[in-house]
Amino acid sequence: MFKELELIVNDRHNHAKQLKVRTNKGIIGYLCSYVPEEIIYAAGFIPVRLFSSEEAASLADTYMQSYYCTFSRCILHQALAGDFNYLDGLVTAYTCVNMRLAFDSIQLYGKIPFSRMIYTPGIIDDPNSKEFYYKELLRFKKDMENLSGRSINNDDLREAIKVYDENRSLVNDIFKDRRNPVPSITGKEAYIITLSGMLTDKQEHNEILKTTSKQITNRAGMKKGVNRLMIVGSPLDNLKLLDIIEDDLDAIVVTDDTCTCTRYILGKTPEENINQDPLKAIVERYLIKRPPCPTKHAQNRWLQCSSCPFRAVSCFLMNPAQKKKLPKSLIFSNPERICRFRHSLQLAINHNVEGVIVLQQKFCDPHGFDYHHVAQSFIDIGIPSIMLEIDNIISVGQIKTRVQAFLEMLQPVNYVIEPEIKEGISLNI
Amino acid sequence: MRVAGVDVGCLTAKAVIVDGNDILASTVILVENTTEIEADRVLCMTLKKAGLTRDCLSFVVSTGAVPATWAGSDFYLSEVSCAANGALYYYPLTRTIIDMGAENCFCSKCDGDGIVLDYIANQKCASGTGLFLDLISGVLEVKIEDIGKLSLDSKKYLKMNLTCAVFAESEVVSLIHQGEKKEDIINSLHMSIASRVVAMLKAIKFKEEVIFIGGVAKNIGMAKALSSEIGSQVKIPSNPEAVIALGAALEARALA
Amino acid sequence: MTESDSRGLPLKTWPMLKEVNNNYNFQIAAAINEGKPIVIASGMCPQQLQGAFDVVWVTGEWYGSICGFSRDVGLCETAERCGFPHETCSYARMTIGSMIEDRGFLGKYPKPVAVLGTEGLCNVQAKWFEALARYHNVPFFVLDSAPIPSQILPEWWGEDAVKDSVKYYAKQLENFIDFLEWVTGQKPNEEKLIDAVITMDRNERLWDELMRLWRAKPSPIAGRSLFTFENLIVSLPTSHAASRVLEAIIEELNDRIAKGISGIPNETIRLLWQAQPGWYVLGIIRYFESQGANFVTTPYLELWGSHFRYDWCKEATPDWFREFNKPNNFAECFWEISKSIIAQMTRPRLEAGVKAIKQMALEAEIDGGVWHAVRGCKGVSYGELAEREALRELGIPGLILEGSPADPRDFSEGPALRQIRIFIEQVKRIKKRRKRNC
Amino acid sequence: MITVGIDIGSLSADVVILHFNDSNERGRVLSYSIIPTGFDTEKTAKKALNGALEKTSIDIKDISYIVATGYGRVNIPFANKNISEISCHAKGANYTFNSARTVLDMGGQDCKVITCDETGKVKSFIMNDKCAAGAGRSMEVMAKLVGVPLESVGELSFKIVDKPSNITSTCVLFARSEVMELLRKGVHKNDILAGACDALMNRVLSLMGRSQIETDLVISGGIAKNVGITKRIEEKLGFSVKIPEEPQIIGALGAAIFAKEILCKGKPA
Repeated sequence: MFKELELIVNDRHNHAKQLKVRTNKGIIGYLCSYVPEEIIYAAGFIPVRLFSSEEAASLADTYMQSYYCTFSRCILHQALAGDFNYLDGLVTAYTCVNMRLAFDSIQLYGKIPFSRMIYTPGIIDDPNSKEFYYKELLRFKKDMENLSGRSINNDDLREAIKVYDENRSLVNDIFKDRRNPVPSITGKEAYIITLSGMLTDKQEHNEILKTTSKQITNRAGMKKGVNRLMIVGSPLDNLKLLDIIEDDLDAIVVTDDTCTCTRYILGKTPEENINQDPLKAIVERYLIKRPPCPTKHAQNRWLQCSSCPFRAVSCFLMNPAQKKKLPKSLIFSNPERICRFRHSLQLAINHNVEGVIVLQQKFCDPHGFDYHHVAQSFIDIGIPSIMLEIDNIISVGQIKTRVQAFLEMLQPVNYVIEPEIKEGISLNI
Repeated sequence: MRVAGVDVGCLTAKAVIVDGNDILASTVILVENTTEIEADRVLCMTLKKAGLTRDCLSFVVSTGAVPATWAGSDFYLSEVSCAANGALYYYPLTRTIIDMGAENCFCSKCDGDGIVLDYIANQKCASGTGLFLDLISGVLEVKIEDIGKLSLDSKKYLKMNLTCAVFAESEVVSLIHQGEKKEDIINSLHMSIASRVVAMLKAIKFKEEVIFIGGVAKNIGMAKALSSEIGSQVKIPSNPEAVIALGAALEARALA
Repeated sequence: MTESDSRGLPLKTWPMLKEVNNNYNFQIAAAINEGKPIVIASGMCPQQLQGAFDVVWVTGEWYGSICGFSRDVGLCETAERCGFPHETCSYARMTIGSMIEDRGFLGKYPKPVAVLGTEGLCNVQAKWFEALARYHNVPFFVLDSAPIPSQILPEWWGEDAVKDSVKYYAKQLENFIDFLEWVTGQKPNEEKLIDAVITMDRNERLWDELMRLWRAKPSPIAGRSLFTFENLIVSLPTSHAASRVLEAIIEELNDRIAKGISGIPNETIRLLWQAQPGWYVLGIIRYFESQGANFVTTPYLELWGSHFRYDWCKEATPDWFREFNKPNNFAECFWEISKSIIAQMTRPRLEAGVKAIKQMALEAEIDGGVWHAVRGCKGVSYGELAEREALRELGIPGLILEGSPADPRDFSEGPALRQIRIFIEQVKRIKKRRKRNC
Repeated sequence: MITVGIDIGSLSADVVILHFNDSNERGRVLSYSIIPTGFDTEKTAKKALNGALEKTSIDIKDISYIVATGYGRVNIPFANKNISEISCHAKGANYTFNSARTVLDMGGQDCKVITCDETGKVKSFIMNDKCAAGAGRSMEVMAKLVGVPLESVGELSFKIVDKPSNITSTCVLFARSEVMELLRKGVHKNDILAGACDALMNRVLSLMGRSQIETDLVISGGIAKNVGITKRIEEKLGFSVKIPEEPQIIGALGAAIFAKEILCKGKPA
């Protein structure tokens, strides 16, 4: 029943070209899940996300050193090879330096008619950055208006937001089922759902999802009594990995915290704002309501930590010296998904995860520096984890051995929700 | 007026003696001793071949791994420039050169006067070199001289990640265990090496004609892969190993 | 670091410089022993702010690089052992390793009361410091220096785009002061801050002048010597001592130029260097000099001045953005700081880099460029390859040297020297031919 | 009952035949065989199996369960189950030395450090990334290069003539040409081997550091036969390590024991 969607993922370029002809709409490529697609959609374009492909990023060698991540290098490679020639524009949100260089290079050498980088604030909870982001989005909206030659009024935005929120809730409904002892969709199917969503017109995607979800409800559960895994870390756009985990080996991926799947569809646009100022609503959604990525920081997260149910090691519990009250100016709103560690721990527990696979895209700094804490905090609540170093080309033999061994060492977990507070991190993982 | 060029690599040493425009003699020997000694040895052998003695030579240019301290040479010129000279001798229209030696692989762009306009070489990574193919042929239990011919019967192209030779080796091993055919594996190796090389070529914005030299140039499979990746036939001079030594000799002719 | 320059003519300024540099290291060590509160900050944290509080300000990059010069691989390995991948910035791994083993060139590792990261240039400058803060479980503050969003130059960016970025940053600085006040329990000192801002601007202009003199033909100073002056503008930009040294060296160079004294005996080749040096670079540069090649300019050093920071975006920004006004209070200080930081942060863009490098190549009349591809430091080595391409189009050959600022395992001299040898030969032959043709 | 473990590594294929009467019996190794891995995995496995059977009176049909492991584990159709070499090495080492808590397996392609509990169940493991530098392959290359049999590398590496030569390159290929240059310079082969052993040992230890080393430490895999490495590791760690008399079959042995456990599952002990 996922054939249609899988085809979109595997044949993304042709699909986009056909889409362009069929809908007679422009196609805008984007590089990062922080790009507010709603605005692009409201301008009458179809945003499609650009992914890496399983080829050596040889053309990228001209502009990107070998120590930039293959995910970004491969996107540049495809752009230079002309695979993205159907794009009417390229948009990215500033998140990591790898993507930034890929974008800059495409902007200068990629021959794509329009390109724009939106600066997404690195701090997500400060009202000041919301204000800045709001203004930045206003400018972006104007650029999109100039590009499409038609003005975007609030109702256009509301319409777009409606489509996207519907998509989010549809996918979420399907994903809810993954908490069951015997989920009725596999991890691969989950990824197919979200990836295809990023690669096609959201409205059409919604229609497909409606029929699919019906079929899923009266479908027998997948893979009884196998290990329940979670994937966290660098973006995953290569389904081969899931084939290894779920077909070659006996396990099922029941949830994840990656920007190509769950993180992308979590976080609905706050209703109240939509009615008054939809753009404000978009700001709220992208800064606060969605789970953050490692390049985004919560300025006063130490407040968070003191109220965190799993006081995982070395989160910023105020140490005795700083017990004195924070100045007002430093106390911002206190939204619940502001801490990504807390968020993924919660996901793991909700889905009865037995083991975690931490994906480390080679040369990905943001995730690289987080790995230690991610692994540590999962250990603290009693879930073992393994780090897989991945590349745009999955080397089957290597990965299979590691994952299989990991599965063989898994034991039934009993979660530790309130681990005792330790000072500093322990060294060995 | 007779001059000579001497080139010592990490596996073989080569020497060429030219007189005006004709090559009197050229030799290629396997390196067994220190670079200096080998340089002397290969030069003597070549002299013998040509029926000459050392004092018949009015100028000697050394290149490659030959140290500047080698008493035998009057001048040192890097292999990149020598390659340009040598290639131009065979093909006056040479504009781009691919050299695949035992350990080094470089692409260079030159003009009609043999001046290197641009070049790019493998710094850390040994993949796409002779040693690398040696290693793989060992894993595949195929003689190195046969892999070229063998790869020609392959129709299949398997995706491979060639970030480093050793990585590739384990890649090949797992391919073997997946039951892939030897010829397909070799062919895929050639193709992926070729695509890496072509990336280097693109990086220096290469022009026609492309000349393929160095020990690996004797591997027809590699040549075929390169031609198909580039989209035009690469030219391979007779005795491609000695081209750099020849280039040195020609430099000597110019300087003498 | 060599005492004397070529022709046995010592730089008169050397003793001054060494004294200032040594004092700096000494002061930090001393302050740590006194038990002053230590703040570890990313190199992109506005240096001026340390003036406002009585704290020991340890710059992560500075700390990492000194660990790097001591070639202590063990520190890197410790960090990797704890799950910080080898691919990440070696400064960061050095610092984290030193933190975990609680040893370093200062003896012990300076345990901070707060850690300050910056977002906007490269993510490492936030994530790395976040890791430090987690380890010590101390408050962590991120300064998000929003670069002015990417639009192709010379198109006018629009005044509000620029203003928003500056305002955004200035507002953060207010929070930042509150934060430090909260952490240290000290009241911020307005006079000192104002003085720091003014001195830094002054030093930056002096630095510009130094860079200009360096480019003279023949260059009055050897490139390698100039890297030793880097610490003045990187670590001591707000100190009056630094200004004195800079004034002295400027005077000396003017004098040398007048006398026609060149930095290296026979300057036949003029080169451009990009990115920070590693511990091994000194040796490499010596080799270049032995071949009559001198480095006469580098974007990396120029970036610390104010001229280079603003020059490339003249058409795109309003004048007030590029002009410095003496501040009289906190608010004005924050505004001035924000302007310079935003400019510095917006600068590392491909287009800007390419534009600037072409301009420099022509102004400094260079024969070739050497790019130090600093493994793991994506911020500094940003867009190097494109820059080389740009010079190629001008017929100027370029060499990419793979290396690492601090991790000895990431540099192998053999292949590097081979590359350099060929490169120099290439440059020489091209020059020779040019002569022949004209 | 008879169970068999087959370990198809990148360099060698090992088979162990295990006999036991019931689950609570420890079982004993009837025979084993070690042959170089060929191009065809299945053929190699059959060849190795027959090799082991020949040494016994057992016929292939007497075998009640076969577990395969190693790189080639998935390509052996006649095996009943495949288990990763990591689990198998832990099992095998724990069977040979009950006190084993950490296993250092140095195979041809890769090098693993495995920590396990008293039952031989894996607690954590680390594998070198796609680089054979820290593994047997490099040693083999070096031995071939200086022209000494692999077995004698160990002892020679201690008969240092001048001083251990410093081999910097991690990449096997570059290290190889580095050694070539040394040979040409006339450096004594013992010194080179000493250098190679030091380099390998350092690489292995930096890998080990990543996981806690609990004693006893067992070294398995081909390299364990190389005293040049094992002695050096002992020196560095400051305690003695345990080495099985036939370190190469540990993986296959572990597989055979897994086979036994699977058979006995459910049956009363």
